[in-house]
Amino acid sequence: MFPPESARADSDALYLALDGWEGPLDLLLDLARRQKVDLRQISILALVDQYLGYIERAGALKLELAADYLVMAAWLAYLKSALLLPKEEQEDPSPEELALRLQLRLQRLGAMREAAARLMGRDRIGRDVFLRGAPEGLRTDRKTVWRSDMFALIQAYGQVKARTAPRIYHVANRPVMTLDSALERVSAMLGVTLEWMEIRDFLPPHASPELKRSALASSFVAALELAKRGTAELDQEGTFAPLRIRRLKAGAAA
Amino acid sequence: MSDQPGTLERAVEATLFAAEEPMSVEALAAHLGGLEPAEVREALSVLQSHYIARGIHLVERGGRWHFETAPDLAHLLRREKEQVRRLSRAATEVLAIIAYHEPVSRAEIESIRGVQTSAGTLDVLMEAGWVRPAGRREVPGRPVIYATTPDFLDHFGLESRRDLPGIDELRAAGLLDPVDEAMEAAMGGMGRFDPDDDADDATDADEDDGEDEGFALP
Amino acid sequence: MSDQPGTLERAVEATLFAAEEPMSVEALAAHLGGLEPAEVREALSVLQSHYIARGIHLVERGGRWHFETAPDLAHLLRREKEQVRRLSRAATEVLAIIAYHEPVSRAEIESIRGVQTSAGTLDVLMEAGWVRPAGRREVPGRPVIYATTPDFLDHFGLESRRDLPGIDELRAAGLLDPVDEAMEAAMGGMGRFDPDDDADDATDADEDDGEDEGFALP
Repeated sequence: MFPPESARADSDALYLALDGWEGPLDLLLDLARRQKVDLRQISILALVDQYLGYIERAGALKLELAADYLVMAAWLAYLKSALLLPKEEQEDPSPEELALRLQLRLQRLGAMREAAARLMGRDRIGRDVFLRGAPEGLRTDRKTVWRSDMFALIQAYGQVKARTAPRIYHVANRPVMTLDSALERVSAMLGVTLEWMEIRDFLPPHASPELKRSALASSFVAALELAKRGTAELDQEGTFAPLRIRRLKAGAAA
Repeated sequence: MSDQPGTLERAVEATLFAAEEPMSVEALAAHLGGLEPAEVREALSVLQSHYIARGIHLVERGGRWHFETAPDLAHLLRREKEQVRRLSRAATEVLAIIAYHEPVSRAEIESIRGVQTSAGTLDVLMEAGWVRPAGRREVPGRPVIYATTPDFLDHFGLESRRDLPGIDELRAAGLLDPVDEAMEAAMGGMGRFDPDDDADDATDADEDDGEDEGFALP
Repeated sequence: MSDQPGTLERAVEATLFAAEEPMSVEALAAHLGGLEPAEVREALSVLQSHYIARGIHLVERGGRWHFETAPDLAHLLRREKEQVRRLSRAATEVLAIIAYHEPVSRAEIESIRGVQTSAGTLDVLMEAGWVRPAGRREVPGRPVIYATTPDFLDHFGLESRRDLPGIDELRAAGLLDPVDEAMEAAMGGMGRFDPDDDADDATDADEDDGEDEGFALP
């Protein structure tokens, strides 16, 4: 494989470089590269032998080998024997397919390794090219521009004034019967008879509902007033029953 | 073209560009591998005249050289982004009160408005350049009093404050009609009820912050 | 000199000189007060050719523009202490795989490298700002996929991913396709797949010890 004098150096290199390999595929790629041919033309059998050779020597030097290196070694040993077997005894996938797959993987890893090297070799910022050491920097200050107009201004002022102006309240003129007129009316009607009368009978017959309500309230208060004066008496048979009223005979006790 | 830069010129150019601090002629000469200061000086002078018409200049300050933005382009470094916002309802009221009553103290503004005025409202008016502090009132506590500025007249298209419509004119225009206000209140969200208030609802909400909600019909 | 720079050219020059980050055409146009991107692009192109011979260059990286020192002056500018992060071999390879294959999942990276990727490796690349998670692959397990960033292009002086060294050749050779696909392609042409292919004998004989089972893809 290698001239004897370099074999010695190679095993040292292996010893020194074990940490450097990124797994068995990486080691295989490294070995394949030493065949100094295009990866497409590599001899898989030779590669297998080289790998197994390295692993053996590493074992002889009592180096701790990570399990995946040994797994790869076992697999390669199997691949080698399969490649050497007569074709008719081969299983599916064929060892040639396995070998091809390995070769394709090595090509891909090789391509990426090379790409990485070329990438790292580019003119890199901070190493080969430099940015401006002390840029002034760009700043964008936000500034608010306020907008308003005359109408908004005087409208606002008008509203302030309106809000705080002294207020005068007007109560709209509603149809009512005042207490005085109810008193007069009830007294007059009570004067006509001594019989009990319902308080509803005192209401003006053709009044609007609003006026009737007012008249009812006023007439009730007037009835109470007359009872208090001792000129009438009130009677109700039950809660919400019709309220009745009649004139007290003069001199009778309240 | 005669202006193909020389090697030393390019080297000085790149070095000053990348330098974190201005560099003296001696520092440049040393950095570039022990050149004669005179050579560096010459390269600097060629560079300086190359950049004289450009957007960046090569300048010497206190014996040290550096690149900087051309002075006439300094405005590009600090760009102002203008954002137009409509004055909030609360701020408009305060502004109107100041305009009609100036000079007024904050307490006076509040007593006229009938609601508390947040500090931010006056700040906004001062930021807008329409209101300025105009001394102090010589009463206990010596409160700051505020007045409008010439910018205020400008923005609102007024020759002078006398051009502001008087109370009678406001009344004639229906602007003092309490019915408006009652209706507005009925429609809810006093601060929002502004036919001109197009985009800035959010602003108003920020500014008013409940302030205007504080009053109701007594 | 006849090439008195135009106003826009000077403005773009000053802005990019002062900027702390590379700027896109759109960002420049906006910064300069809402110009048409086409105008800015034209100014950039004039500027770029102005600087081509100088000690600093105007370059586009991933759609963003900045000034940097001319690469041929690197030897003058390299500082005593290296400013560039030194990447491990693993990180370098992972970065290349992501750049050439993006977006890729971790499992895909591992299948190319034949080895597990330590968590730290991706972290280093993400911390450097060169790699970012770019969503998930919609396959069982929904693995995270990774891609490069504009900063990656910037750092390595690439205008776009198309400028990745050798990417066209790699793609043409199928070396960016997964092994399975390449297998299928190769098996499709099994007829030509002959371990005893005599074309290679001469080459192999040099290297190998006679036991030549070398086979090659046509």
